[in-house]
Amino acid sequence: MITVALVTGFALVLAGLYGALTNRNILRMIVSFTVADAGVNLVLVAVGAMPGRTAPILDAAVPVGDAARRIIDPLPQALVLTAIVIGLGVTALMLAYAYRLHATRGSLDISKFTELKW
Amino acid sequence: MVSPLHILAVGLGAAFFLGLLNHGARVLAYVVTVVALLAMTAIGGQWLWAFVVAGAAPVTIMTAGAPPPFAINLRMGLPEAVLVEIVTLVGLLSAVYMREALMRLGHRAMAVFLVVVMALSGLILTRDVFNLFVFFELIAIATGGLVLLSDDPRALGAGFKYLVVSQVVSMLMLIGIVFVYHASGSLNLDDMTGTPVAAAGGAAALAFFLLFVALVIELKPFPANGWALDVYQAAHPGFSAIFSAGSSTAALWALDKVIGIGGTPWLPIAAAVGLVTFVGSNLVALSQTDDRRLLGYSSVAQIGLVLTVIGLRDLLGDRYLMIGGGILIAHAVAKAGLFWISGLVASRELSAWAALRRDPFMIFAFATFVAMLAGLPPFPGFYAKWELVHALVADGRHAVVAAILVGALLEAGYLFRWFGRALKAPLPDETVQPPVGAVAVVALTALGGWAVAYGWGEASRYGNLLTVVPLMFALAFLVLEWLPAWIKNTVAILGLVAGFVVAYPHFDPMQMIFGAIILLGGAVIFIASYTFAHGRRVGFYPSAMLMYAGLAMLIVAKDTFSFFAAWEVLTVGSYFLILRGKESEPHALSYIVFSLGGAFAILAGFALAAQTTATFPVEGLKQVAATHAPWVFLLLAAGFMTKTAALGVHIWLPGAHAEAETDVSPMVSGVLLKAGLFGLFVLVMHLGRQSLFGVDLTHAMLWIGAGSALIGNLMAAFQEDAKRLLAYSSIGQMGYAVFGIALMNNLGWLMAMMFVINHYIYKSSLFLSVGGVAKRTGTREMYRMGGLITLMPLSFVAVLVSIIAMSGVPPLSGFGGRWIFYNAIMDSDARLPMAVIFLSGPIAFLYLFRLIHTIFLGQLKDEHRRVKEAPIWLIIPQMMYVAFLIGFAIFPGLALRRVDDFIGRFMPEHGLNWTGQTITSAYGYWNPVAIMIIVAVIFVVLFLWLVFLNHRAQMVKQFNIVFAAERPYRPETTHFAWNFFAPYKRAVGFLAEPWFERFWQAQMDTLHGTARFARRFYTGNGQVYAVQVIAFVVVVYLAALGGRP
Amino acid sequence: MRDEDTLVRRVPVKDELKKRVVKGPDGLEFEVDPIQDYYCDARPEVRPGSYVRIVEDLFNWARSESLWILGFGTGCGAIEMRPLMTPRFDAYRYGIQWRPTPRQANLFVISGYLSVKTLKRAIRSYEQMQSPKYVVGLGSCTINGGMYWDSYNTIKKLDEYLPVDVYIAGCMPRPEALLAGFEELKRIIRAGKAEGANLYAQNFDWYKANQKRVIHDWDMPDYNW
Amino acid sequence: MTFDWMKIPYALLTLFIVLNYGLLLTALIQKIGARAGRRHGIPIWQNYVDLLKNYALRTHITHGVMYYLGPVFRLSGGVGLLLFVPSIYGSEMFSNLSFAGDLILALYFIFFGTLGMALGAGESGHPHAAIGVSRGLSQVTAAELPLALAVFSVALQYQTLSVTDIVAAQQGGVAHWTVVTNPLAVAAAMLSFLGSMMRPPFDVVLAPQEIPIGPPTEYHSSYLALMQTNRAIFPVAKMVIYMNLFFGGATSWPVFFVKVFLLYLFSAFVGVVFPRFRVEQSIRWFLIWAVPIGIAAILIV
Amino acid sequence: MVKHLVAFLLLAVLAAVFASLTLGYQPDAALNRTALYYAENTAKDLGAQNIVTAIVVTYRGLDTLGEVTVLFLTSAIVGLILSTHRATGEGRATGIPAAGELLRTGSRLLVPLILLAGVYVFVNGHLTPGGGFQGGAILASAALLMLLADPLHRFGHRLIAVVESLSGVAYVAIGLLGLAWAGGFLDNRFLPLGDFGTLFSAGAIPVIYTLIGLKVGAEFASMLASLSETEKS
Repeated sequence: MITVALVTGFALVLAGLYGALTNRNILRMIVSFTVADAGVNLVLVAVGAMPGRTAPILDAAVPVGDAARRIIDPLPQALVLTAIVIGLGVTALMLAYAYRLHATRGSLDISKFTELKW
Repeated sequence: MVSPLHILAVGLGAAFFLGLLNHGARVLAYVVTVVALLAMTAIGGQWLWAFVVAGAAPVTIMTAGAPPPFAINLRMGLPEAVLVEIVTLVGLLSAVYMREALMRLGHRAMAVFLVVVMALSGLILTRDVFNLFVFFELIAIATGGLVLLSDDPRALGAGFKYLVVSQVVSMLMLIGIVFVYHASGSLNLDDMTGTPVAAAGGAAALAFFLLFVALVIELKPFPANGWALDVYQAAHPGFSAIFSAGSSTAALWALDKVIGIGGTPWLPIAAAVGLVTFVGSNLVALSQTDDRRLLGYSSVAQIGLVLTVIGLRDLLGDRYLMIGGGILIAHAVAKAGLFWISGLVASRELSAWAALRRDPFMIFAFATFVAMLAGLPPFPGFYAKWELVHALVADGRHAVVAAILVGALLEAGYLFRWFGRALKAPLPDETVQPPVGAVAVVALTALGGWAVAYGWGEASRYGNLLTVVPLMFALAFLVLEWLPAWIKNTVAILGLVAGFVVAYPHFDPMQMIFGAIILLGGAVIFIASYTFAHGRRVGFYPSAMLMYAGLAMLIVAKDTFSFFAAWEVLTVGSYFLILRGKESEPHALSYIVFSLGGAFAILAGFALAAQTTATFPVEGLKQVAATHAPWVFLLLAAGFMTKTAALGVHIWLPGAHAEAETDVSPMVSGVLLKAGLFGLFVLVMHLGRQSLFGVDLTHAMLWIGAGSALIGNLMAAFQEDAKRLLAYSSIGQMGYAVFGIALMNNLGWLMAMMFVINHYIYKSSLFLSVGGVAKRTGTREMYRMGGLITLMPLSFVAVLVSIIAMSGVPPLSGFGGRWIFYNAIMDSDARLPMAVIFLSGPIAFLYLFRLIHTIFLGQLKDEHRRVKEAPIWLIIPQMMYVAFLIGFAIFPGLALRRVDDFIGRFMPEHGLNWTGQTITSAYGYWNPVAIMIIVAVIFVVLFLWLVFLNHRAQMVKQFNIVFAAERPYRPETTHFAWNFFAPYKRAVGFLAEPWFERFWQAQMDTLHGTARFARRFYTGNGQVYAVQVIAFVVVVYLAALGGRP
Repeated sequence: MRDEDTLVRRVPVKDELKKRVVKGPDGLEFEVDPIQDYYCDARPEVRPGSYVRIVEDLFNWARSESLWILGFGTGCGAIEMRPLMTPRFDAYRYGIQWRPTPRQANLFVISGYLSVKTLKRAIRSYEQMQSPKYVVGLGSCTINGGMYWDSYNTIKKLDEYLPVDVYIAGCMPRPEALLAGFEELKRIIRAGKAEGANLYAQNFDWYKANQKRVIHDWDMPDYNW
Repeated sequence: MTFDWMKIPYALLTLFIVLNYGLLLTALIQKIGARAGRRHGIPIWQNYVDLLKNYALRTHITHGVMYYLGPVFRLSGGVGLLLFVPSIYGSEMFSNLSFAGDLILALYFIFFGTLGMALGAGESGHPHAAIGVSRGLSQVTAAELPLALAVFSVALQYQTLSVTDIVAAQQGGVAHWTVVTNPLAVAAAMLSFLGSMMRPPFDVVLAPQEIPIGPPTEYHSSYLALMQTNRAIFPVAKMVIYMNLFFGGATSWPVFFVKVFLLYLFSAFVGVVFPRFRVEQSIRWFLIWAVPIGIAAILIV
Repeated sequence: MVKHLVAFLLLAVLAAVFASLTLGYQPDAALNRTALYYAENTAKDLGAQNIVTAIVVTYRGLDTLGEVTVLFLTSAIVGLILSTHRATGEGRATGIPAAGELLRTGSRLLVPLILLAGVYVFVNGHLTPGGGFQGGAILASAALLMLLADPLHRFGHRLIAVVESLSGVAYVAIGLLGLAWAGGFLDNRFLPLGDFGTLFSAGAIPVIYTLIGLKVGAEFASMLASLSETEKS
């Protein structure tokens, strides 16, 4: 199960990257990156997972004293939360950029924005 | 003590608070921003003070009330304090600098600005790897925003490219972090470092690789760094300063923290990436024309260098922080300063920096920053360079040293080229009135650079260069710049003389000779400077005194470190001095490049000699192990001979000496060249003969000396430009001196010493005379002159006496040199080089005659009919030289006898005997007094005889010559001067072909061609950059982990 | 000395001799007068021999035995000078040598007719020789114009323009005649009567007037030092 | 070898002898040259007459101070060169003023006159003079080289730079002369000798018809007289050096006269046989033929 | 085409890296020491039922502060990017079709409910799954709905900004309070821990999460507003 999640996550990452590297349209690149981000997050969660355990919430199902044996690793879950938010921020930023780029040049082709080079 | 956490808290709090403000309340917002930054700086400063002065121990700051592995913790130690202070200071100054832009964009921009400074500080302080990631992302996003502060519309594209790459990096980092966590069960850096899991290989190594490579990419490794360069180029210079000085600094520290997880196997990879970046970026920077992009390349290169240092930290041990820190701080201060200056310059070509000339202080700041970047003393980079090279050489990593030095040379090349252009390019028409705040920021930074230099010197274990008296004296002239030139000139003369008076009781005879030439001789040349002492003559005195300071420090240097420091000081001083000439820019550049190349050779030589000790007394060269000694000899000799302009590396000299100002030429020719000879003397005295692959190196030096003498003289004979002629002649003369030193016998050294004295005198005299003539006639081309003897009789006399002395014709002092020379070669077994040097001897007559003939004799030109004698202040030193030449001719023993005794300590056999007035050697004898009297008597008797016969001679004018029954047409067509030695050129002109110029030109073309080719890599397409980044990852993966899983 | 009245300027002055304004390197402009500035225009002076007779005799003997001829062939007669150097006549035996520069020569052989153009050069060369100096007129043309009597462009009586010491008649005179002429000159010198240079200085104005009468493009100072 | 006042009259005596010998010798050589061309040539006393005549000229011009001093330099160079070298071996009288310096002094003093003359010629303002100097200096750079090598070789051979010592080492018969013991050095030196004598094939410096005798174009009367005096002394002085270094020196004046004459004859002999070289030709000639011999001489000695 | 090939090849290598990671991955049999610490100590030290929340808000509170800052930054920058542009084209909105009746009425009904749900999520963050971010996102979805319903609606930027900033400042202030009165920056224990498992427990965690929720909501709303307003011009 965990391996499936990992493989899926990595596959998403690779697919996203491939999309980002081959699509010249900026919006498509951004979408690709969100796909890849999702993959990364999936990998993160998967790494924290442990077979046969439950969520790290000490409610009725998991008594405090029993927690060490019953719950999965909570840390990656905390990390993934942060990662998601950050990914979101970057995506939003890139979208805003995409908007401005389109407004200035009337194009979303990344190969058009090469005034700066060499 | 205020907790360092408050740096973050203040930054964030203020940023959030700014959101509260109205869009209109910009002034308040700005005030809040600046106050917050001030507070952050103050907290950082407080810690810095605590560590540096009070010697506090590092502290760990816990958050959330939980112990470190479980909650995030920060650490504040000396490095952190320094780095935080850099970041916050740069932030503060940039905020001041960018006031206009920030005010225009309002409180949100200021909030972003605060966040970036906060995040940089956080990056430095945190000890948690995921926290590191968060701060990185904050910086990335904030960068994406702040890039837009720029007026440059291209910034938009740059920001997007940056974000694209950031995305890729953050993915790699996240995956890396989570797997590293999985492997180690901790996110705490210290915890992970304690049990390096990645060293074990396997998945952990892979995970660490991802984390590591992501961090490396954050450092903009060559060539996967196009995205960063675009940011440097397009962003507001105020932000670029932060991006360069702050972001890189913080990211480097982050990598330093993280690399411990991986353990030592990863260090070489970091070093390799750093090295490639350093050399590659500097190479590509060669073909940059945009100032900010150039700075970008330079930044990237410097970061690469520090990365190399990080990669070498196991080797460097406790010096690691000093070295890396030195480079990093110098880089941060200089790069921030330069970016800030770039904002004061209206357009982006390098030559537009000429606008800075309107404000000398800006030039001073520019020079300061360039010197800091180039690692020149007294700045931290210099100490770092010294330590780094010594450590590397001691470990036998010669290839790394070579690569670093090559990269550094490239960097110095384009930086000084830029500086030179800025000083020489025509002033741009458009004038920008820079905001006062911005100027103040630059000024503060420049002063800060000097403060850092002082601080670093205090911290250094070699002593503080800034407290060395000669250097202080020279730097004092920076402060005295507002005084009229004649006062400064007087102070300079008095200072030099006083320096000599104070120092000479401690001199040995050799130091005495060199000291007298440098200090007293320098003072005499300064007399000529009264000619030019109109107004303030800004820049002249600090440069000149810097050179003299370096020279003075050189001859008294006790250990290799101070020797090398002095060497660099005199190099940089003379560079600024040479650069003052009207057309001297390319020549000054080639001078500094060759000089630095030579200096690097010296550095490497000292390092090789030192092995594990970092510095040692110069006498310690005696004890160098036999396995290293030949190489040490080779490196040091190469370095010193660069300064004496030996054949092969001589091409910088003609232009540099010829294009320099009238009173500068004698300084750089008469005085400066002696530094190289002094070095060679020190070298051969302590190291003696050395053989490499069966070749006696002194024998090779003999050939080089002879070749220099031949080619120098030959080239001099074919020059049309009088000062160029003299410059080539210096090459020849130095060739003789090198030859004498390389003879490795008593008289050879004595002869070289004789050349040291004589060359100073007659070359100074000639440069002053020719300079005076050139000043009066407005040209340096000899064939445009002619017949000036009646108009400039004193100059003529000075030239006449000088050339007689120089050609070695008795009875003047040059003959003594030749006599000793002949006696010296009698002792030597190397016969073949003698043939070459014999050939070059008479050639001196060619150019000397040409010099005096085409200038002073022959036909006077129309436009020169009203020319006056050279200014009195030029004439006075010339007359002193004339008097000295005659006096030294009669009583050479005054100077030479003591030197002879001194050399006798090293070479007891075959010295000279001084009986009465006669000087005898094992082979011959020579009585200068008798020669002078006999020649004088014969000459006077014959002269009186002629006067008796011929007292009624009719004085005629210039066209009263027999002209095949015709009359001359014009003076120009009657003065046989141009291409004077045409038949000689037909016979041996092939020797005077500029082979070496072509060789070096080819090297330059290759470099530039490579640079132009390499920069094609930077296509400007953000997607391509992303591909490059991934390719970089792949390459590093294959290189680092190769076949391993 | 340059007297505008005596200068007969029927031909315009050559460009290079016109007064001109030049600009010095310091930017100041000033005037250059080539004739004034480039040439010494001091008049020749009469230089008497030594006061001591016997010394002067010795000197004259030396002068006569060391005749250095200016190698300047003015006309067709020059062809007859060459055999003098050959083994057949070998003038060197008599202390006669040829010098390539007037400074070192003291015998000027006007070898044949003198066109006006050449006269100008001959005068210049003569004046550049150092005194005592001697002139030998070679051939009839130097005496009375000879076959060029009716020429528009050839002077007739050389003596009106330069002080001639010896004429050697003939058209052309053979080398033997030249040798005889030189022997005659030696006699005159030894007798102390070959004072042509002083004569020239004494009657300078007369000679100049004669010279300027035929040389229309007179563009040199009156005396060529 | 120290100075005492008696050296002065003896030096003047040497000077007197050499002057007369030089005047006669040059005339004799000229006569020999003339005989080779089947002429009688000048009378043997012709040089005296010419000298006297030139001293007796009445007018002089001067182009300036250096022009005036040029001949003085020239003659000082000749006289000094003569006096710095001992003329007669073993004779305290005719050791001249050689106490002042050794061989190196003599070699470098050769240039004293050359330099002064070149300066004087330069101030005459005559382009031909400058061309002559240019040619002369160019040629001398190559021509002096074999001599320098030969001298070095000889000095190495005898391990001394003192002329007297070198001559002393050659005493005891022809077999001890350098020409026998070190033939390569002598060969190189004699080739160089040709170049320094201003005779064909190396006389393009003067080139009488091309650049009317080059440097002294403007010189005349007493200036020329001084230079003629030098032309009598200087070659002899130079040949004295050759004689001393290579041909066993002279123990008496007759030997001196004969050896110097033969040396001079050598250059005259070559001069009447060969036509004139251009400057670059003569430079190449020296570099290709004479210099290798000289290098061989210093390597083999 | 070359680009595709190159990208493919590079990613193939990267895939190999990932494959190695996957193959080399062994799920932990037991909690590692960090996780174990959290499992054993969270309840007694922090009094939070939801361990993830405890980690997010307290143990790794600095991360979370950064996270919030990321959003703050993003919203500020998006505002910056778009405002500079908006300033130039302050045109009136035309051509955007009005929302349908259904949507408008539905939104009026749903918005309060959504808001309530959001508040619930972040207030109970320390007890149940969810928290400030999730709650904030839900709040923002309400804003989105309003925008959809009334595209021409102008948000009270001022209000959003004040909420955003005040919550941010308060967050930092609480952190400092922790530094002053408890074990360190962002230590939640300067407030009483309360009874384990109740709403008012876990010290400052609910407060912080509330602030986060408000802030995140405000930030998202502001971003949405910025984007939508740009769209209109």
